[in-house]
Amino acid sequence: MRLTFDDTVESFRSTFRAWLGENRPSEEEMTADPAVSSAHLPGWARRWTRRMFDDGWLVPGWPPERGGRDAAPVETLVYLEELERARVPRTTNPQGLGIVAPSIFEFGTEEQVSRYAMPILRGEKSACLGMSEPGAGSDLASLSTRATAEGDGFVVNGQKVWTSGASHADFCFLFCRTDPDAPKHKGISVLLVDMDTPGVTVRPLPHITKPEQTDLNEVFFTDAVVPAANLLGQLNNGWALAGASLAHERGMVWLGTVMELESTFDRLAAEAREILPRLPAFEQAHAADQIVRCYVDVQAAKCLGYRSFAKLARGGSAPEQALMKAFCSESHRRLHLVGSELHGDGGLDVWDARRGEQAWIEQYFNSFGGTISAGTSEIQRNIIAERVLGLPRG
Amino acid sequence: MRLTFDDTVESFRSTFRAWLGENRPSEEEMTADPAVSSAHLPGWARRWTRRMFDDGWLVPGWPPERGGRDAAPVETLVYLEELERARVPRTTNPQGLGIVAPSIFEFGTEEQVSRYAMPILRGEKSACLGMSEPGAGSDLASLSTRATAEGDGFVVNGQKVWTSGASHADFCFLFCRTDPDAPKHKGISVLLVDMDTPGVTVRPLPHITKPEQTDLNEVFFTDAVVPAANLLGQLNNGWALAGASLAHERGMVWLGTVMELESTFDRLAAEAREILPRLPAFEQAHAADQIVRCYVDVQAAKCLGYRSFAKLARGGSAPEQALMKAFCSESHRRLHLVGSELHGDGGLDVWDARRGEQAWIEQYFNSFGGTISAGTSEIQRNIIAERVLGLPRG
Amino acid sequence: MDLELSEEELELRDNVRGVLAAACPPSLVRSVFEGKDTGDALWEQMVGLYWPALALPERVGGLGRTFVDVTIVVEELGRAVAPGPYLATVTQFTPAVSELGSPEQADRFLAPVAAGETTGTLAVAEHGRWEPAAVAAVARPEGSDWVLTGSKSTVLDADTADEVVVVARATDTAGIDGLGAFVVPGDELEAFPRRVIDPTLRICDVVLDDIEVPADRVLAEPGAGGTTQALRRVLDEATVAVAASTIGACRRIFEMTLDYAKEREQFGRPIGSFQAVKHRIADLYSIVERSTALLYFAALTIAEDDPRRREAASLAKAAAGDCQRLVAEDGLQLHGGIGMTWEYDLHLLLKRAKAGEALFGTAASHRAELARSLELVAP
Amino acid sequence: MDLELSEEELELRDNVRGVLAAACPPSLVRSVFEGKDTGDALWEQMVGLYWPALALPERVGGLGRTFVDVTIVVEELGRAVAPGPYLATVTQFTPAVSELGSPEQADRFLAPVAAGETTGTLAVAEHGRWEPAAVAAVARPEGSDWVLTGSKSTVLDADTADEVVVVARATDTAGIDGLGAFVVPGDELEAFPRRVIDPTLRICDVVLDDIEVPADRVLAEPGAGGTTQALRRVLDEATVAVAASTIGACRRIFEMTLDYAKEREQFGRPIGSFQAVKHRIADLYSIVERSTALLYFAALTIAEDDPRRREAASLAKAAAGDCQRLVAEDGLQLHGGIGMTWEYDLHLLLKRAKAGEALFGTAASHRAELARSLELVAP
Repeated sequence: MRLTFDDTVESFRSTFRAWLGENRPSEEEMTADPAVSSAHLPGWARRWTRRMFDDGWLVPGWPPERGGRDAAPVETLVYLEELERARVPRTTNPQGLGIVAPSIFEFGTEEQVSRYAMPILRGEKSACLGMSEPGAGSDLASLSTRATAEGDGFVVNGQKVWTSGASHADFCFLFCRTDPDAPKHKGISVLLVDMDTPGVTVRPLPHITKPEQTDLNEVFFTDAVVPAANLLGQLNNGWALAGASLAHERGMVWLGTVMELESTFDRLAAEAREILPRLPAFEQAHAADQIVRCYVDVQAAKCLGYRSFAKLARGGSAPEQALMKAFCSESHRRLHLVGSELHGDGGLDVWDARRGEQAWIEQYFNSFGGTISAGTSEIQRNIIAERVLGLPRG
Repeated sequence: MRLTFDDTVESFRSTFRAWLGENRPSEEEMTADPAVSSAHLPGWARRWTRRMFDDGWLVPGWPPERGGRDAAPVETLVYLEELERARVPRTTNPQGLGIVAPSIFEFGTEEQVSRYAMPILRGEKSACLGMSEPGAGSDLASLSTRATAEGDGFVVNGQKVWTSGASHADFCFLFCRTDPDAPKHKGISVLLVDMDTPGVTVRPLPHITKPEQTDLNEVFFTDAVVPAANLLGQLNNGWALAGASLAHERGMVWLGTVMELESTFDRLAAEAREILPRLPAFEQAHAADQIVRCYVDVQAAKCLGYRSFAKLARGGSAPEQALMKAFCSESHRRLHLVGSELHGDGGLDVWDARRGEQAWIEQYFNSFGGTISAGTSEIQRNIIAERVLGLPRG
Repeated sequence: MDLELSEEELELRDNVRGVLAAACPPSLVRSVFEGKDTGDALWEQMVGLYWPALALPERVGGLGRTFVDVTIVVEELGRAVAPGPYLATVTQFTPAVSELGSPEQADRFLAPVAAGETTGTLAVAEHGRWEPAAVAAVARPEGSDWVLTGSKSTVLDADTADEVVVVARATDTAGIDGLGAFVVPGDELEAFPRRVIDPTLRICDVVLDDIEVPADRVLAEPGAGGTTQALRRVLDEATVAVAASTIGACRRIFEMTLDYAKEREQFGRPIGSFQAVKHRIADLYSIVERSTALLYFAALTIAEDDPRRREAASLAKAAAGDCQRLVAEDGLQLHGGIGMTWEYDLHLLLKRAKAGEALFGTAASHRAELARSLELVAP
Repeated sequence: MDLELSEEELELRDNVRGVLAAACPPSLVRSVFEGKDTGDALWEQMVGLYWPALALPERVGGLGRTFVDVTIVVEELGRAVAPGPYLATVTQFTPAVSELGSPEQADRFLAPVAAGETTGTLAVAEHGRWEPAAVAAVARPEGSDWVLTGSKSTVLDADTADEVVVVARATDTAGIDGLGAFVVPGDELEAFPRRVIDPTLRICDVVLDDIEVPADRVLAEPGAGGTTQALRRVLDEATVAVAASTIGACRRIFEMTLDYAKEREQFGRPIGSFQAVKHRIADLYSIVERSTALLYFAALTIAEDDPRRREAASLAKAAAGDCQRLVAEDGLQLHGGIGMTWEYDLHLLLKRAKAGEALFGTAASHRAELARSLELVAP
């Protein structure tokens, strides 16, 4: 155990920090044209992705031809630390870069790589993930969107829901049922579906705090024709592909999460320092205690993340992944609850003009996205209990 | 809804209070010869039970020949309030009076009533409940103690565990398997087994806080011969009998529990008033908050109990029973945890001489008896979810 | 002590629930949230059913029933996330006039309430604190009139109420001394509606800019004996009513969650058949039942003017706070994504439950009050 | 930041665990609980393995390893509920001499510790409070000697330790000024062992009845610069060590509970297959892992003398407190009746875990410390 990294790692950090200072998108251009969904690529974002790709900073651990520089895991870690510190997003299409592109590299044809994966890396295309359905949320295996082989392709019919960024994405990484007669896990395939395919329609889902604007959508497929060349990997091998795809997302996602926890906590503590002196003693102590508990959570999440990273970096497995997912998203939720309660009746006000962002109470409701999507907290606990701790399936 | 009872009820209360003042056992005789297990009948307890029986105050809701006076439920309620207020135990063999005797009245022969039930009512005999086994705790249906019909009786072999008061009881209300080939629930019967039957041995179970003294025992049966006349009710009908037996225990058990919660809370608050002024502000507020939370719990339990009673008294069902069991026992546990933490490092000391009883930390450990026995808190939650709320069995 | 609703009370509840099911469906609530409806028609219907008159004395045209009945109505309003002036008029303005004013003033201001002609509210809080000592607004005498200056926060319906009871203090007084109460016509106040999480509650801030109050509108002259005590009794009622609204919303969230758990299937079975879900729903049931029991106890202490009323009010509000915290969190979590959509009704209830926590003292501030009344901390 | 044990550290842990499995089985612990054994043989074995010398400098005969290694040993001692003077000697007496005394004194008092000839402890707390400002015992000068009067509470091993570092203050000083530290031979103190829930920890109260301390046993003269700061550093180490002991016990409770849930069958299946049980065990795992991560971070800040050490110590102790609260409760509950018997080992661990909460500051007092260091409340 040690607190600091080797000099070589720190020198890698300096190199990136210098490059970042010179090449980063400015605050002004980012706020002037913000990304309004998780597959929206504003002009600055397209340019920024391309610049990172060209200079080998997009995914440092990948080879240069894929926008990287064969960096070691610990180097990727400090790279992410620097991006977070500079408050520069690595991408405005995280699922495209983090899940879709690597899955295509792993399972796709050369043509699929050049038509779909490389454009993501160059900031030319964005992707959304078509997984959840009205009847299949946590339970992917129950999906019922059908893709029927017809001629030289598939005809897709069905509906997806909670599809982040679908209204901006160029294509969809679509999980669909290609063999309705096989056991549930064995009849699923992945298609790459251009969103402008006739028969694909997107309906934004009005959201709990901002009905007028949303990242989430329903996507309807009505006799949408998809060429056979857009089948990713083997037919009916989608289940294995889903596991592998989502695994790409893990690894170091925790770092961004932890750094967001830290900056949220800093904001909470700063506001508390203004508010607490005005409270009666008992309530002051109570509020302070709530905030300190959040601090313990945040620091625990951070230490747990670094501990888990150290295990992975040594080639071991890190059972903390499911644990980090559940604990960080729940800590995030708790931070916002404590934030809204800290403000007493002022916590009921929406859209905090001073902070220029949603109020704590709105963000509290939004934070359930973290404990529900990408495997609910309940699913994560099942995973911990069964896969990590070896408890028998019920 | 109303806060007070009718005048007739209050007059019933006065009558009992006057009788109690004249006939109650004295503090001195109770402390000189305390009951050391839940089936121990010290001299004063035998006399006290007999006096209540003779004067129709043992079970007011029963007819006079069974120690009652056909009192209404609400009268029984104020009767119990008065007993708790006077700090006089109604019995030192609660399972005998509350479960065993009523079950014998309901299912037993005349001879069983006169040999086993009536002596309990007259303070002449005590009983223990033989339910749990090493392999069947919450899961009564899995019990394996065997009773094999042989000649004019049964030969019993097997082991019970967590049997309260077995070392003092005169007989055991024994659940045993009489048909090993029937489905689990259908091969169980109840035998009334005299504890001095050859082949019955009792081994006290050293306990988490007092290894030298314990209410809990293991009971071993080795070729113990029980006459056929001691079979209670129908052969192989023990499962139905178990449900009915335990139901006898409910009804108004909550009142004693709630009043104990209140007196425990009063002790906690009194100690807190001494300790809190010495604590730094933050810790003082934190401790006060913990204690107030206990107060909310205790008052909620009390109100819930009265609400549930009102439903029962009107002839409705009161789903709050399982809820009261879980919540009261957990509140009791929490009170003792808060009590031990209130004392800081002093909370580690055992056997508080000043209070003349076990320390908070010891009682905290003991309090798990409440959340484990007679259906664990987990079982109670299953009951609430499935039987009260109608959620499907898993 | 009988804490279960009587036949008559059950009938009232079922009646109110039935009316609101028809007159205040989620579609109306959503329209109010979206600024497309005011909910005025609903109020007219309530008036037609004499709900505002329920607990008023027959002398002023009321039905002479008790605060328990009001609690039952308010619980149902919370359950329906109903918009409108009922809460402020019946549980804040009315007790303020009754407790603080003279019998003549009660007749004058409450008869129009009973008749459904007047709505009212109570302006006591400042900087989000309701305790009497937190009042800083000043009332200075001018001839036989009084002039009010200062500001008030978190006043329900201040922009629409016909009459507003304003609490202010004599110049140079502090703490619980020197308080007075005044009835000000709503249109004489500057009220600033706030954009809050539950738009069916019209929460406003108010500026008192030299408002002249004639003598006949002074409920209690600053410094008159017993004013603080009377004000505390008003706050007891208002507090229990907010708890009732919160618990009504929580019970509905619980029921929706229970129903959803029975219907929603994942992995080939209803999610309510998973034991972890079951136990959490059992815990939700437990906390709703416990809070309801404390709520009814508090309502009874007020209806029967029992000396435990103040403590009971704090117990009910503290319990309602814990209840909404757990029920909102697990209710939304167990619903999954559907609960996060605007089109599903759950969020309306979540927002009502959260709003209740912050009005008339948070759970933490009521626990502080209990710590004082239990003499755990200095008063 | 690398928070996973290195190969060398893992080896140490496995080694210590193996030794304790053989030399400190639950049967020994139970004997100590029942007053039938003192555990002295175990201490001799630790000495033979140089555990007391682990982090001492080579100059005094130590092995020159770091506080991380000490943390690893103490965690294992907690896991085994080991009796004996390790905790007080190595994590209290040793840092007290190192931080407060001169290099000569360090050589004089620590060489015998490294050699296993001396045990020691630290008497700082009074009335169960460890913060420097709570010290009321007085040291008054007499010639070149000092005389100590007053009392100390909650001193580990005070009745058996060879040497005791006593913290006392100059007459007429208060707060963090005027503190001094002295090494007193154990047999000169009056120590009163308390009957506590975990008898393997010899918790004593101590009376200082005019104890004369010669100049060469004065580690820090009352009022000498930097004494409070040095004392805080000592407390950091002692605090983290108690957290390690607690977390060691908690991890073992977790493992026993996990194993039991896999084996124990009810209703025809292992109780660990019930989802509600699963989720609770997952939560136990989570809190043990999180507390461990904070513990190792704190141990590292001390080993590397990082400026975050004080805050990290409070974080670790606060987390350990939350950990024991949950793990003890659910661990015992999920075991059911068997966990409540004297003959089953679980209670030994429960009692060690609970004892750790009350030593060197409760979780609440460390959260108070964090509230101050975060500037949420006044210092």
